[in-house]
Amino acid sequence: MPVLNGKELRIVGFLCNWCSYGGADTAGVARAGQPTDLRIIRVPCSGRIDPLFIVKALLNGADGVLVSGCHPRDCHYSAGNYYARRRLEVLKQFLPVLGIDDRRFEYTWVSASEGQRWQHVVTTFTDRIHKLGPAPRLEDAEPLLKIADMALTSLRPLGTGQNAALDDLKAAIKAKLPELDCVIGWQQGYDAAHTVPLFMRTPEDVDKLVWGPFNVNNPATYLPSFKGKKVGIVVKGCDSRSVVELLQENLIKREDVTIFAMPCQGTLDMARVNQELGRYSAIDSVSYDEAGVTIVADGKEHRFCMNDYAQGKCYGCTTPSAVLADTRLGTPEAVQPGAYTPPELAMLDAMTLEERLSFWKGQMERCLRCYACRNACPMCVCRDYCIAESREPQWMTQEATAKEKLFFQTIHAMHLAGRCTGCGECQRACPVGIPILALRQQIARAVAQLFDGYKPGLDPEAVPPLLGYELEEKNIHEREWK
Amino acid sequence: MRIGVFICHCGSNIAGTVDCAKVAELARAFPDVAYATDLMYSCAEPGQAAIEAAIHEHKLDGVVVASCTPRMHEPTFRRTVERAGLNRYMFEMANIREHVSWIGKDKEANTNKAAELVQIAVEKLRRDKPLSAKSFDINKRVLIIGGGVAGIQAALDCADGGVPVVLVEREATIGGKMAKLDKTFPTVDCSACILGPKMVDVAQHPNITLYAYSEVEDISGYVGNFTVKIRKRPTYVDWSKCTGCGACTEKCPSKKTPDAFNEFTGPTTAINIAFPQAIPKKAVINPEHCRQLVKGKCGVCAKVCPTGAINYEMQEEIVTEEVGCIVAATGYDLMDWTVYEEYGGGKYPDVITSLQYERLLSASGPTEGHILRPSDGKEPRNVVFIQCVGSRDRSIGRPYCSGFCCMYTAKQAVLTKDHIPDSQSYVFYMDVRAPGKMYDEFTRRAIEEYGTEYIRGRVSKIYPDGNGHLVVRGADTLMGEQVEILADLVVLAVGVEASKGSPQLAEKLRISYDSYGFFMESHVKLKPVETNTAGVFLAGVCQGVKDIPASVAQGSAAAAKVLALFARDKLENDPQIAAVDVKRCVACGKCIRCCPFGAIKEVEFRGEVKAQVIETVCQGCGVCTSTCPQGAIQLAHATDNQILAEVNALCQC
Amino acid sequence: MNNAIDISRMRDPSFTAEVEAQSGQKVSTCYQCGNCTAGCPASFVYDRQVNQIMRGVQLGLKDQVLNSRSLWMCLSCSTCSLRCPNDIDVAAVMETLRHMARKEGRVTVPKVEKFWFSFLDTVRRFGRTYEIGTMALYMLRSMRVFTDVDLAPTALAKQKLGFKPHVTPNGGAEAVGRILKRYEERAKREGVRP
Amino acid sequence: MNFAYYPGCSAAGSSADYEMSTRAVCRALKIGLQEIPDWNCCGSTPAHAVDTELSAALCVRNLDLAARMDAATVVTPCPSCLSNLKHAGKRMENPDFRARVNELLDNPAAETLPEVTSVMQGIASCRSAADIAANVCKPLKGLKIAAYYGCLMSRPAGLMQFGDPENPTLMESLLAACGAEMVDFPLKTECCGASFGIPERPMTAINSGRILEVASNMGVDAIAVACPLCQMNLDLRQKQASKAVNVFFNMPVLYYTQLMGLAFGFDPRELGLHKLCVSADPLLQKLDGLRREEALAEAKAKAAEGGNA
Repeated sequence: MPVLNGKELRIVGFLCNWCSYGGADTAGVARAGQPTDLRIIRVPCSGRIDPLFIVKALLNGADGVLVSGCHPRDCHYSAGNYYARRRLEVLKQFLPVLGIDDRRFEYTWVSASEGQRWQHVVTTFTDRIHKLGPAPRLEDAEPLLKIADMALTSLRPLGTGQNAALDDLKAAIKAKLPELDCVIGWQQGYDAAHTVPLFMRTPEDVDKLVWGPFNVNNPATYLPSFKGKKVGIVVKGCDSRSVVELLQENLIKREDVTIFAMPCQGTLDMARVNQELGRYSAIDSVSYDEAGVTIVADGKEHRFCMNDYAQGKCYGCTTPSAVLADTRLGTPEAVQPGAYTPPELAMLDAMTLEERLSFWKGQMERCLRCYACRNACPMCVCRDYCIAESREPQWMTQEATAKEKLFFQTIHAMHLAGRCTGCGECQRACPVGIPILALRQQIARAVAQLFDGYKPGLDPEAVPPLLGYELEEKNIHEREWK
Repeated sequence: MRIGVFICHCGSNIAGTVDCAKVAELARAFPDVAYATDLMYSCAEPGQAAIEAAIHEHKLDGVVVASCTPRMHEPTFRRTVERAGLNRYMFEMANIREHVSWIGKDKEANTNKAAELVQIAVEKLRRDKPLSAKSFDINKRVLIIGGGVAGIQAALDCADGGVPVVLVEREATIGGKMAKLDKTFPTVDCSACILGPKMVDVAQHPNITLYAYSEVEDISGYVGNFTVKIRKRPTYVDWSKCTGCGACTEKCPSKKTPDAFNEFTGPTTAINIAFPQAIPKKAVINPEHCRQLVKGKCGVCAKVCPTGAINYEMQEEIVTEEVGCIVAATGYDLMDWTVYEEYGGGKYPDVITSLQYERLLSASGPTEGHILRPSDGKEPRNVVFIQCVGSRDRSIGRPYCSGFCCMYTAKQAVLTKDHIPDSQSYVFYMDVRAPGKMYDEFTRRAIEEYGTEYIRGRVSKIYPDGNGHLVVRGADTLMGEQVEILADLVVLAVGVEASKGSPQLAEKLRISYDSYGFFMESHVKLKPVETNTAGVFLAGVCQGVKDIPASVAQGSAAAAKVLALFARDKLENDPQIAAVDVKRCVACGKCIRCCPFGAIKEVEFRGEVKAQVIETVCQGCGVCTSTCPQGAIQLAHATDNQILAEVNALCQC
Repeated sequence: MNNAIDISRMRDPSFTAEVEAQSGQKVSTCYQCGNCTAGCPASFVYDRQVNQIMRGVQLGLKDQVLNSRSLWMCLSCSTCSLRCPNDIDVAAVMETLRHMARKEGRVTVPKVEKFWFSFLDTVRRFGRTYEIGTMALYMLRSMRVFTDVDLAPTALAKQKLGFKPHVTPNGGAEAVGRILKRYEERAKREGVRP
Repeated sequence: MNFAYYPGCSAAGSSADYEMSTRAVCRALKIGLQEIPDWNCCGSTPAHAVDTELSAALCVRNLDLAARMDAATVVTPCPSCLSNLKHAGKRMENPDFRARVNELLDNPAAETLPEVTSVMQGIASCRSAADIAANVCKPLKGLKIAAYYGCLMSRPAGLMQFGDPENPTLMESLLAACGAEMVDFPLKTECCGASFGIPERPMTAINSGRILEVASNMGVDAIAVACPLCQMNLDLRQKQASKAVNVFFNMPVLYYTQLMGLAFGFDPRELGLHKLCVSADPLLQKLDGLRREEALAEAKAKAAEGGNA
């Protein structure tokens, strides 16, 4: 039904059955007058509220969303609101990157006896939404296409890794191979300037292994499909974090995985490399030096300096060496962690909310809905049961609108909250080059800020922050209702 | 689906500001709505009859009632539709009274809002499925945690009702705080004399298994079938051999062991029986002060023990018990009053707690019932009692009233006069709270017959004058003056807090607790004994401050709850719980990690690991549903699709 | 004749609100335990005890509160604030009340204010205080010539009291003079007692 | 270690001895005190009793001067000055208040004003008990002393940051490092009657009398203080206090810096001990006697040892 024009805005409330729904009842019993805009959806517990319900509402035309649960410690289910608090706070910090004003979403705690407080909360929130006015719609946004500035300085010197101990690595793999069903690595692809995954089962396979800046794929993506098998994996530092995260989440077993690691000096941003190479019929030669790669294609020489052509993630990489490994080769590189904002995120940070909405409108109109991003993601373990395509539950329609496509990206990002290691496979796999990694990076930034610098995939024993809680959250504070 | 919608006028309560007929008319256009009408009072007999008739007449298979809050009449209408042959869960409510008609005056807006609330109820109902409860067996044994007077009462009542009881007590003897008291108000009965027989009953009752000096280590399971691990701390005395003769305590050379039972008012021996009426009357060695255990040489108690019960090698032991429900009766502790630096912060020996004073008054205490002040062992003349030390004090985070201090202070003032006739007692108070039977009369007696001087005001400072007295400087707000008393002894009515370790126990029991550690009852007025975890009940101060009669009453009440539960042969669960779609489950275990109730376990399903909900344990919170990325675990009646349908009904641009 | 305070008529909730706003304290949290009075070093010279002042503020009895001598005898030692079980900064409330009383020209204990003015006068003139100057001005103002004469011999013998004013050397005195002048002008402009 | 230094007005008058001994002790401990040039009176109690903005303006002028010295921290010996300066600094964080105060000043105050702390905390912040003990050449061993802080030093607790506001122990630790036996003085933070000695003498006399009475009942040799006003009330007004509580006192009341200075071996005159109204001579004699006995005993022991050898 349409919103009452001129009178109301669309405000959706999610209230837990035990405290806040009761608090709203108490306000009613006390005839505590409130604005009429709010529509309350009753849920058993604030912990039941998937943040995606809120995104769904906001993308579909809600002007404001209010969530209310039991006060911390008072949860009817003892801990539901603690989980909610973390998830909703992450959501609140995520919304602006989509171009949604985070003031349009608020969560709070109201007990069943706090009728007055409820009245105050509703009145204040409704007032706030009316001041903000009707929410800008993605449908109405003018597409805006913008490209991130890739002139970056890295936290460490990048290179081509040509001094890496590849022969030692091959020997180590061969020695282990009899105990393993398979070892995952890289081999040359259709030409010397591209690689594809290599699944080594025989010593001859091992000889095909290559190491260098073209090893862009994250081999960890294949790990969960080897469930129950003994499998080896060759990793760069970033890949190792995916392995650790999979271990953290119980998706692979430590005893089934053998990790071979060499320090990485950076990998190439193939999108930009391919763009520079343009159309060509044959690669004549690929030669390496310390600082970069020279490719001669159809007689024309192209020079790719690692400092100019590395993947965005490499510039801020603090884990060139694997965080977990069974066999380490080569000399580990030390990196001083420093301030680093990924280029696409920096671009979005510099935009206004409207610009961001327009930006995503433009990008999502280009999305083919091919799900390559999902298929490349090492943490996307649902695979055939992704909720993007299911009817039970049915989160999305198959309509090819920018809104549905952005909602899918949001689902992916929220499902990766506290899990995404920033390996960038989603963006790398995107055939049309949409900078979707920025959404995951914003979530990672929020998670790090809220949970004391937590980074996924560093410690196999660590509990991912959204699967845990603290009674008193150090960095999450209730906002005052003024 | 054929849905019937009933819009209730609730007299003028709803119809006053909502056009109910209009709402019914709008509802007819909603998908699957086969019938919609408005009713004067839907919850009344005729209203319910009309709903039943409409179900039959229009062959409805689902019903929406738009009326008051579901927290009021949802059960009523569920029964109504069930009488008409529908599954009780094929019913939804729209709250158009508390959330609409009572809070807004604009009839147009209210009517529109009511219609939308009906619409989302319809959308939800369209995705409802009939649910039915499952039944399961009950293990008719009860665990009672805490052997104070509340726990004792609960244990005896359950045991008398034929229920086997497992009673776990942290200390070496049951009896709790009441066992430390000299007399009880308002009758000035001897505490040990009235509690003693009950303690003996516990020891002798064939239905009670007592684990003293033990703690609950772990609890798993659910109502009807809990598994409890109990940690028995080493006593270094084989209780099966110990006769409680006391020969060891007489000969023990470590005579300066702190005496916790006597609230550290005097020393005791390293091997010790708390007090003469202790149950079990068995000796325990304090390992921190026993010469044999600390230095490896002594062994006197082993030599003198006539039954050879001493065992210096004893280790702690974990025992497992299976029970059907649990009563928590863990009582209280005094707060750490030494935060009051203005009262000396614990530096002055003659500033003591009320519980220490009880031990000085008690014939079984360190002074054998003579009031002798700790500093010099002299009888005090001027005794000052200060109320609300650590109660009603926000500045130290203790804003609540400890409830019974007013009464025991009056009692202690009376007893002081009894013990030392030429003494004078002064009580600094803010309010005298004496609402019990014969309570106010008792405080009046303390004033009128025993000459206790009640001074209305707090005490700002206590300091030694350097001549063996304590200067107590306070206010008499009734006089509007600052006053000073030269006291020989100061007794602080120290506020109570939940006993040490309460939050940890609450986590094990999966029950809520407040910021002071008191356990949360299910409903503050109407379910004061239940918790939100089925099969866990509360008794005594662990739930909130209360005095002995209230603790005993709640102990009996908890027992009644246990007996009522066990009167049934089978239990039924609430079917609004989560279920796993095994196809979608990838066994990542995120739901298991997040479930607040431990209600999800891993199972083998056709050679693969999958999550499975333990139907009797699941409480229906839905945290798992919002945790599972692939949507493989869905909470019945609050599925993703249902909530999405509600969102979509409201937000569809 | 009935001399009772007609609370219904005399209550002035705006006074309570004003005190709360200026002091930043919530006086309704006071439950009249009397701990402020109990610890107050000036209690015995008060006409109304601190807790009674707080009660007066709660009730909004402006005249009873602002005319009290106690406001002027408060030592600002903050013992009341320290011991308040409800974390009220009682001393801040007392100071607020004193400011309010002064601004309305209600100076119930003139000698105290005279002492303050004597003190501030020396500051105005020299940038710093000197005891003899303050004393002399105060004796003049209060007409109490014999204040502390008993101490004079000892004090003088021990050179406790400087006879010479200590002037801030580099124009500080003038700067201070300007501060006080601006303050007085502003007070006049705003219609309050400087 | 260097601090900007705000002596306070009494330094030149009634508490010249505090000033002398503070400078002596800091000199010995190699703590530089750079006096704020052209500082002015903080306004003391009268200014804030009259108006907070006036009081703040007087204080802020000094803090501003210190800021221009690039001082990070200002120390002052006087708790009353300390309290005023700290309050002013804190209140200036409020932009409205800052604007009102700036109206009264010649120039708007610096955006960042320096921290203010007591000389006592300044010493403790950069010198350990061992550093202090290393300077002691005449230990106070055998002297029983009550530390008296008064009310302003530790209150309000949040602002003053002086440990437990009911039971500060900093002075005890400094003097204990000098060898003194510190009693646990229960009235250490009670008010002495402050500046009401002039307009309302009985109030000051009774409060001071109570403090003196408990201290003398505890058998102390002296009271150590850190506040010029407290010192004046307990020392200069000791007779008035005596009369008020009807007990005779002969209690030396020394600044803690004077006691530290004695331990560091300074001449009593250098520390201004001659300015005390209740003479500290018996105290000095006792201390000398104790040290002499000790030296004799030591010499004897040495002689005996030498004989054995």
